[in-house]
Amino acid sequence: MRAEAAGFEGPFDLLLHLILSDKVDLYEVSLFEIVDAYLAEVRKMADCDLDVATEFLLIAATLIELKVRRLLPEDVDIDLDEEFALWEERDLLLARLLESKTFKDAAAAIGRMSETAARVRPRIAGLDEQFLGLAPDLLENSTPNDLHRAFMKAMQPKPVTNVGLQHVTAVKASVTEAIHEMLDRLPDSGPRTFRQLTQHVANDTLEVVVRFLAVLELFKQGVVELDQSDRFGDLTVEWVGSEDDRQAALTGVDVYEG
Amino acid sequence: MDLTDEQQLAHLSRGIEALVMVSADPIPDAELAQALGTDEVTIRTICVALSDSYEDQDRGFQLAYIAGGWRFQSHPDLSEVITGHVLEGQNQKLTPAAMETLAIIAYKQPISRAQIGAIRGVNVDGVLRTLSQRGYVSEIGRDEGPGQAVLFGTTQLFCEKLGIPSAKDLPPLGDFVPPAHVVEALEQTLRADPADYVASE
Amino acid sequence: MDLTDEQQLAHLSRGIEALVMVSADPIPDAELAQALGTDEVTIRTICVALSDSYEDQDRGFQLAYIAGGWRFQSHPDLSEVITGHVLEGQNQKLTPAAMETLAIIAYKQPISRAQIGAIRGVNVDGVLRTLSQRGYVSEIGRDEGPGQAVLFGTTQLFCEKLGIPSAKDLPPLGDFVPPAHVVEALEQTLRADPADYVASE
Repeated sequence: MRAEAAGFEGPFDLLLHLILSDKVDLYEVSLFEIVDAYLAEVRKMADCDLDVATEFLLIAATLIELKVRRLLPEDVDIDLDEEFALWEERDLLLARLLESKTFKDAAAAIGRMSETAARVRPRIAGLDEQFLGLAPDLLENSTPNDLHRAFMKAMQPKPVTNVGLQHVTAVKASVTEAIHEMLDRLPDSGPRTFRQLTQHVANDTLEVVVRFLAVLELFKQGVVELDQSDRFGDLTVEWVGSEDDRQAALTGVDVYEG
Repeated sequence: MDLTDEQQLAHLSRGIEALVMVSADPIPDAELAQALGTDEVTIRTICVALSDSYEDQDRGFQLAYIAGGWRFQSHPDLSEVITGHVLEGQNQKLTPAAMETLAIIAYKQPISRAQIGAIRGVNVDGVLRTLSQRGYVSEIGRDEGPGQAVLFGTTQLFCEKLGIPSAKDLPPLGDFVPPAHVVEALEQTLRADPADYVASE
Repeated sequence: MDLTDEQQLAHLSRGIEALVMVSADPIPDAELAQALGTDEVTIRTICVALSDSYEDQDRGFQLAYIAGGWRFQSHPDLSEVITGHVLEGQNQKLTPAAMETLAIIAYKQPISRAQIGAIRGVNVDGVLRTLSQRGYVSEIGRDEGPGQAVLFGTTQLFCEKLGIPSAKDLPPLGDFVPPAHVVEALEQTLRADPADYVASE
C-alpha cells in the first residue's frame, strides 16, 4: 500500500501530520495549505487499495467543503441545515483527530514502557529435574494429527475470521443510500406500497431489508406515514413532509456513522 | 505442627521463594496461597517484603509482579550484562501503525475489528494479524449483537512485554488527551466560519 | 572505570546473580567469567560466597554447582512443597506455544534454536528447555556453519508418546508451501548447504 509506504497509515494520521507537523507554527497553519497538501497526498495514492483511497477521499471531501465555506463571502445566503451539517462534520473530524492523537501518544508511552521492560529478563528455567518425573506426561492424549494441526497453525497467519462485520458495515452504507433513493422517489409519487418501492431489488433480501430500514428511519423523522390494513398485508408508504423536510432528511444522514 | 508466627512466616517466605524459582511462568497469588495453605493477602504481603529485601541487599535479581503473577527477573540495572550475554529474541520493532492499533486494543478492549478500523480510519486486518501472530492480542469473545463480531483484547504476553501486572495498570488514557493548545490548533485550522477566520488573521 | 575492590566485588556478585537467574541451563565458570570480564577463580569465589549468604539467610533457594555450571534451584528442604504443588497441577498439558514449537521441530528437524525463534517470532529458550527436559526433543547435531549452532530434533520417546514408528510418520504436509518468513528463517540462519541438508535426511 502506497499510503503506508509514505508513512501515513490512515487519513487521520495524514491530516494530523499536516496540521501538527512541527515544521510550521501551530497558529500559522492555514486550512488552505492543509487542503492542498492533503489533496496532493491523495493524488499520490492513485494506485492504492480502493478501501484506503475511499477513506482518504471522504476526509478530503470534508476539507474541501470547509475550504469552500471559508472562501464564500459572509453575506451569502446559505441553507442553515447545510451549515449545521458542515459544522457537524467538522466537529466529527475534530473528534476523530483528537482521538487519533490520543492513541498516538498512548502508543508512544506503551513503546517506552516496553523498552524499559526489555531491560529485565525473566527466569525461565522451570522445574528442577528431580520434580519432572512427578509431573504428568504433557503429551498424554495427543495424536500425530494434533502435531500436524499445531504445525499448520505455527506456519500460517491465524485465520482471520470475519463474521458478519463486512455486511454490517455494508448495511450501514446502504441504508444511507436507500434513504436518498426514497427521498428521490417518495415526495412526488403519492402513496406507494413497500412492495412497489422494492420491486427493482425484490430478489435481494438484503437490499429489501435495507430499504425497510430506510423507510423506518424516515418514519422516525416523521416525514412518511406507514399504513398496513391487514396483518401481513401490503405496507403503504406515504410522504407527508415538506420540501424542507426533504432537505433535512438528506443532510441528517451521517456519513461517518461516527 | 505448632509453629510460632515467626516460624510460620519464615516457612511461607521460603516456600514462596522455592515455588517462584521453579515456575516457568509468573505464578499468581492464588496458586501460591493454595500450595502453601494460606490466603492471598498473606502471600502478597510476604512477596512485597521479599521483593524489598532483595532490593535492600542490592541483589542482581528482583521478585516482580508481572502479567498476573510473581516471577524472578534480572535487575534492570544489569541490562547491559544480560543483553550482552542472553540470546536476543527475534523481537523486531512494531510499526507505528501496529503500535497505535495495539494501544487502541489495550485501552478499549474488548473491541471489534470494525471498531478499531473506525478509530484508525483504515482497514486493520493486516496489522491485527501481525499483532495476534506476535501473541500480543487475541480473540477474547464475541459481540452479543447480530453480527457476533470477534472481540479482541491484549494477552498476558503483552503485559509481560510491558512489565505490568495487567492491562488495567496502564497509565490512564486521560493522560494522553492532547493539551489545550493542540486542541485549539486543530480547532482553529478546521474552523469553517469565514467571519471567525477573517477575524483571526 | 575506577572502582574500589568492594564496588567491583558487588558489581560481579550482582552480575552473577542476574545471569544465573535468567539462564535456562547451568552456566559454567568460564562463561560467567567471560560475560563479566573477570577470571574463573574470582567467579568461583564469589559464587561460593553468594551460595553461603543464601544459606545463612535461610532462603528457599540455593545457588548450586550442577552439571558443570551454576544454577538457582529450590532448597531441598522444600521438596515437599514443590512436589505437592506439581502433583496438584493435574490436567497439565503442553501450552499451545510449546505444542507449536514441538511441531516445528518435528517437521523441520534438524533445526537450530535461532531458526525456531525466527519462525515463532519469540525467544523459545524456556519452551525448548521444557521440551528437552521432558525428553521430547534433544540435540541431534551441530550446524556446519561458523556458529556451529546446536540442532534439535525429536526423540524416540516423542514417537512413542504419539504412537508412531518415527517422526517421518507424522501426517504428511502434502504440497504445503511454508510462508515466506519461514523460508527466510530457515535459509537465513542455517549456513549448511541445503543440498547437504537434504542428502543427510
